[in-house]
Amino acid sequence: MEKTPEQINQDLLRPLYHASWRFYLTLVILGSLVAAAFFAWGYQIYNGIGVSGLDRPVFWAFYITDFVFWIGISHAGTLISAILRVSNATWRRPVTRCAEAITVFALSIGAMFPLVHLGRPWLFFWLIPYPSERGIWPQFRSPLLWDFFAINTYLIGSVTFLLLPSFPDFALIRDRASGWRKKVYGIASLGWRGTPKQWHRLEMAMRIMAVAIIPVAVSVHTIVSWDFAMAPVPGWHSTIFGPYFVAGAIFSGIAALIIAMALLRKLLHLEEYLQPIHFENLGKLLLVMSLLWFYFVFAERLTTWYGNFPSEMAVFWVTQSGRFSKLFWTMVFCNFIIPAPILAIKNLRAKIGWTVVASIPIVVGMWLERFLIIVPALSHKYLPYTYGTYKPTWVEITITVGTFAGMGLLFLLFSRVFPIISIWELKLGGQKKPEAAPALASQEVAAEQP
Amino acid sequence: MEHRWGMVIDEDRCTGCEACVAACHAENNIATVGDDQAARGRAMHWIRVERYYEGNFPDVKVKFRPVPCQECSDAPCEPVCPTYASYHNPEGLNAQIYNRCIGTRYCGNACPYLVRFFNFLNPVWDKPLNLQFNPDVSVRSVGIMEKCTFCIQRIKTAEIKAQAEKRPLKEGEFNPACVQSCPTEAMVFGDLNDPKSKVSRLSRSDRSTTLLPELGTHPKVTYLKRDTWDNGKNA
Amino acid sequence: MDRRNFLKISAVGSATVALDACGKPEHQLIHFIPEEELIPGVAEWKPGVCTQCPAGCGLQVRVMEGEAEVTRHGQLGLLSMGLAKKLEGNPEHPVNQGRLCAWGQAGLQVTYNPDRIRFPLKRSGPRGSGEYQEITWEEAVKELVAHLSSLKSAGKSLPLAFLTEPLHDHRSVLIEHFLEALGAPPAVRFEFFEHTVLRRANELSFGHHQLPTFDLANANYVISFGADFLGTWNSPVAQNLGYGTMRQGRPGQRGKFVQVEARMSQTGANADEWVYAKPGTEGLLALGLAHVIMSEKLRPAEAASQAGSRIDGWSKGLPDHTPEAVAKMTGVEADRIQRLAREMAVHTPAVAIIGGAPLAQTNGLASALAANALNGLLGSVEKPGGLFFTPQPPMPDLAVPKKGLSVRALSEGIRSGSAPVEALLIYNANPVFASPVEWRVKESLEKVSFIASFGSFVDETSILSDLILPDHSYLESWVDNIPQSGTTEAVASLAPPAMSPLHHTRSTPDVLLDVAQQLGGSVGKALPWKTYQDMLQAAFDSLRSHPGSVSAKAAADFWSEVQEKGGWWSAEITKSPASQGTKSSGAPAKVTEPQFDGSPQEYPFNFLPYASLQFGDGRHANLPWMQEMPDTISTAMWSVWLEINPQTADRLGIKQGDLLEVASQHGKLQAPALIAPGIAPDVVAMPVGQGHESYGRYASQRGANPIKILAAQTEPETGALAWAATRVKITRVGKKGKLILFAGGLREWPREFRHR
Amino acid sequence: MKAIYGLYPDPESAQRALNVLERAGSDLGFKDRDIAVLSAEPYEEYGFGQLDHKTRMPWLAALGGVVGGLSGWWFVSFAQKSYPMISGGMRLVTKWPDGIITYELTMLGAILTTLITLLITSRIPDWRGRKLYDPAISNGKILIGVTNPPEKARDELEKRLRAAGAETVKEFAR
Repeated sequence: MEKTPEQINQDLLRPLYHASWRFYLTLVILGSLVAAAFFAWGYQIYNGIGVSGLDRPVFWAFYITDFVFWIGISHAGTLISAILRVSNATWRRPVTRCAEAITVFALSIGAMFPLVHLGRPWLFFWLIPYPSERGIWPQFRSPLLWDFFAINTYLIGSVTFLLLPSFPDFALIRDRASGWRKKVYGIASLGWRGTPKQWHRLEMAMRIMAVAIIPVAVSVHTIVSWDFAMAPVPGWHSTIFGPYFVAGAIFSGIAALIIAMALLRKLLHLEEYLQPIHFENLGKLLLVMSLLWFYFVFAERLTTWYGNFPSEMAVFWVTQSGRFSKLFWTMVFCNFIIPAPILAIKNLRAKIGWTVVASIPIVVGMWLERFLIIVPALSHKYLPYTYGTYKPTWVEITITVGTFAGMGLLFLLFSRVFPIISIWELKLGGQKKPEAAPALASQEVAAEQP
Repeated sequence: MEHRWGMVIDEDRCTGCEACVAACHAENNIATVGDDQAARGRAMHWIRVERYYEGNFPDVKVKFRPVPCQECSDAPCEPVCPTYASYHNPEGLNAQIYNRCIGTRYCGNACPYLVRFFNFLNPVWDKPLNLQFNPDVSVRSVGIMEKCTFCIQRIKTAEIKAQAEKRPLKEGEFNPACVQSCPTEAMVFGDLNDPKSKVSRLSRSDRSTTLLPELGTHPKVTYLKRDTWDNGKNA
Repeated sequence: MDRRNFLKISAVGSATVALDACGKPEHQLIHFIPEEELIPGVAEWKPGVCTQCPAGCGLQVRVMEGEAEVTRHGQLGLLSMGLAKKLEGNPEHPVNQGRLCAWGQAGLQVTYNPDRIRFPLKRSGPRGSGEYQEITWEEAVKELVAHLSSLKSAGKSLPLAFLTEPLHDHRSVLIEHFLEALGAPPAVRFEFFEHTVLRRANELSFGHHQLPTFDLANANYVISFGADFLGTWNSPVAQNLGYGTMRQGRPGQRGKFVQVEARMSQTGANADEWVYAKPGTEGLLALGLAHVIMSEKLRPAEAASQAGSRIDGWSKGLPDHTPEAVAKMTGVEADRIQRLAREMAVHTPAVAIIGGAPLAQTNGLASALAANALNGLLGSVEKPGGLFFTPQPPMPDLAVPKKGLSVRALSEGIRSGSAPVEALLIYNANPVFASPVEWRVKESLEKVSFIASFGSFVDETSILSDLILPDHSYLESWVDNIPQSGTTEAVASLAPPAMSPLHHTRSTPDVLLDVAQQLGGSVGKALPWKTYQDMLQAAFDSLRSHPGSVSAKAAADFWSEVQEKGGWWSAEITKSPASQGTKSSGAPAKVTEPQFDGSPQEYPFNFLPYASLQFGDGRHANLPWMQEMPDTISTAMWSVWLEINPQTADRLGIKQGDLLEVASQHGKLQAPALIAPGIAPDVVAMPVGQGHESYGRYASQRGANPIKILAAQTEPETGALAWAATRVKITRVGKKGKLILFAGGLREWPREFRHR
Repeated sequence: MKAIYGLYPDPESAQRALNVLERAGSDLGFKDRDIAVLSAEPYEEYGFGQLDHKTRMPWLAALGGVVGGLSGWWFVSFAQKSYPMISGGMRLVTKWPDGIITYELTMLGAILTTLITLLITSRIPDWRGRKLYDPAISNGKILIGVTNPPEKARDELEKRLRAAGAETVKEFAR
């Protein structure tokens, strides 16, 4: 049944006004986990990075894994919603804001890790290229510096991408609210009025952004992969890493998006707005990425095995049958063997529950993948005399867990101040068209069907 | 004349006595990390004697190979450092500037020889062990990467002395601590730019090779392979 | 260690002095007036003598100005003084020629060791509790004098025992005079890896009661029977030097090195050919080689004739040592024996070295004689590329010191009362740690009413003492040394103090002289010197008339020049030529099968303790550098371990690092397993040096001490401990032990990973 | 400013109102640009949703990108050249890595230009709230009106706006 604009407004703005005790409970739980993580970090800064399990030769481990993982998750949003915008897939409308929010948060979390993992974090600003009294500019050859530029560009881009379509919604809230909300949202809406000109410019800007953000997103994760590919470490120094990481990123991103949407759907009672069709379509994307991921892994493994370069084989065997084999095969299960069939069967894919079942192991598996790229390679470099191993301590574990909690926390708060679904875009979907212009009707119908 | 400091290590002479290791600790204020940290793989030895077994009992062979920093001419550790802490000095040494290091440990990953060592915790010296510190070498603190320097403090001292006396450096006028202590004279140090120096003569030997040549790092440390007894010489 | 201390330390070396702001105690400390003129930042090189092992290498000590925290007149303060910063070999010294081993390098941490005793101590708690109270030197010396003067001669000699490490310098002379004047029995000299057997063998074979010196630099073929001569045995630095030349120092000529042993030692790891022989059969193998050489007439007859007159059946060409027979006994194939024999007979100069485990068997002496005989046969005695005996410098009272009791005899004597001891003086010997339980040394020493120790550390033995008069470190005191081996020149090393003492210690020889003066009478007369320095000056002056490294004629010049050079040495001084068995006294020796303690059925493994590259006999275990320096073969740090053959380990289901219980008939200990491809399947080996109960913070309560499970087997003729003659059984404890390895992989090609 | 406007429940009526006003402009004496349209969603398929001339935003964005890229390249090489590090012969300015930074700054330039162009050309932010507005549009109403209408035409306008199907006709004065 068709909902009036008024009903839509009410439904989607409810979360901003009403919160159950469950909400506050979750808030407290997640909050304390985040606090624990920050304590752990403080403890590490005070006592030195040595309180983590890092050692020689495994100079990088959990923190960089988390870094790559969260940057990967960040590809959920902007990239996906941008692609969907460009391809004008109208079913995207209820999904985009959620996705873009994931991007912004995941990115901010991921961007913290280069700091967390520094030996002397209080000097992190030496990475920033500015004319310092030390008369030293950073080494622009270093992939870490490329990271600095790429991540900042991406962060600015995706924040813009999240905010632009929010102005009209802020205006909406402004008009309906009273008291402090009126003020705050009034300011946030930048005095949006909704003249045809504004609408037109906004849509134009969004189209440009969508086009611009895709190459940025791709470059970001490519550069993250180059942090590894640029170092002559067995198993790292490979040209496949760029696309491999990008694919992996989108893969984990979509999975995260599905989970987040399912949660919101339940918590905020958005059943009418986030419909199975959205999950099914995302599920299709997820299936494609899962297959793509498997293809990349196979290609990478096969070339290593065939090349049979001694030092690379050491890494190869230690992941296939050696110390890390359990993790490796778990990863394969999580990323391919479990999700692929579920998503391939239409009846399952069509059910929200099943898409979530397929997504959760993927998030785990993709974290494992990053870990397995980093640690086995570092612990088995060229000279066998220098082989080492790695065991995390409570510090790394706490901080890692904390980031997941942080993600939840940020999202929870976000859903309290933002309409989690872009209201005006949703309404756009509900518009009935003049007989004059049946142009885009087809997709609209597609979006309509329950 | 511009110097290019290099080293030749003769695996046929090295007996694995580890004098070089102890000498290096004494010269360069390298911290001893203690058993717990050592167990976690954080022991710091700027030079190590690698031991490799070949064959099985009773036909066992062992190869010793002292590995200091290879001082690569094309060093993977240099371009990856975002703060120029790991850099190439005019005499071709891979210097590590401790004050610039912020501890990304990227150089440690990039180094194929793993000769870079990281201060995971603040180093500890029970008094009065600290009285032994070599005043010419700075003491590293937590979060800093450190490595073999070819005893750059000795190089500089000798060069300054030579300058003051307005004369070129004499060969063998100084040596890194490891070379000086080596009881079998397995290690030779000198200027590779001087074709007559012992080090460049030896580096042209028919037994000479470098560590992991396939990586194209062009180390300035040359290894002389283990020789065999009946290689025609005794015929 | 808190960050405050760290900051202070960093201030010493690094440019971050400014960071280390005020408000820290050490900044409120007063500054004493420097006692010496020093230019900050300028290094001064002073001569030194290394006493880390008996080899006696010459040192150069790098001294620079630094601020030390010291107590003066009971006041803690900062004193700007010359501090030893680095030790290097003395390039002119005939033994080490500018080189220095790891122990030598680590000598600095003896002086700066945080566990050094800083002032005289008097026992305040029960014996062995380690509770002491600080006293002044006056009190300390007075108490010692009181005890000595109160001793009443019980029968023939004074009930006083002086327990010391074997010294080859004038401290030994001083101690002898001291004891003689007091009418006490000669000093008891003890170290675990002693050379009694080899000395005796050389006395019998060559007429020199001395360790041999090998001219490896000119050798073309070196066969070593179990001697770890590139690691810990005899004069390692000198031997390494020669070895390096033998390997690659002579263009177009590279010598061959064959090592015969049951467990691949660090030395054996360098061998061109590594030969496994059953433990204790090395001597037999030597005779097998001799047999081939003689039967095939590879050496001239006269060489054969005299060489081995000490060996039973030699003159008849060792009929019962045919390769086949020897192969059966040793486990070395007959044709291999033949090949080796031919090689060494052809590629002269060839030299045979024997030392370590083979001599620590019940047939040790015979084995040594066999090796000596082989050397004679090879014509390598006192020939270039052969073995020599270091001549002694022409100084008075340097004759071979009077033979004292062995620690074992002393221990039994005390218990039985046959050798009554009421006062015991201990100097750097640690028999409580380094003797088998059967000797019951601790129990005996506890019977002694008064024990005084001069050592710098509270070790297992000196913790029993009632009075501790701590010695200077060897960088803080007058040191001299007469090398017994490692050079063909006569050498007398000498060094004045390189730095002024850090703590309230006193040089032990000075203390003894002081005591002698206070005792007065005959003792005072016997020791006329005010200080050890005077004694040394007098002794060295006797060298002035001889040609040598120091040419100065005037006494004063000579004395100062000797100090600058770090000693006196001369190639002119010759030694009576080795008498090759001519004065053959007693029955010819027969190399018998070795006897082991424990039945092969119940105790299936030969237990082989060996001198650790890190700790020697354990005396270096308190040096952090040595603890963290990876042992070359095992790459272990801060650990003790039991080396076991891979196949054996597989058979017993033992994995790397599994904690094992090693049990002999005399005790058991626990150590983690180290899978070592270079050890025989029926042998397990363990380094000596860890397992200290009391030896400072770095060594105490770490690992286990293999000596404690050894049987008190002896080499019958010399009575020396046969420390390699014990059998053990091993069982898994069921948990992992503390085995800290520096290395990851065992082999250079990581293929093995497939099978992990 | 003053204004008179009607609120329309659906786009059709709004469109009708717009057509009425466009025709009425000449005789009632107001200009087309005085006609105001406000809605809570874009109605691109309707005439009143397209009261905007073409924008050059894409070209500006492209230009911004070019500027960003050039400045990026200049920045990197300038930085390295004017603070030359001792690098033992290692080249200071290297094309390939600098290309990456150039690329990132190109994209950043494009993004920022787009944002700025949007804000400027669509006259936001504007918090003064003097302009014609009615919160009712948030509930789906479409506002069609005339700003600063001539006094005499006021009643006539109201009549015609109602005729077009306005739910209510209001006046706006501020």
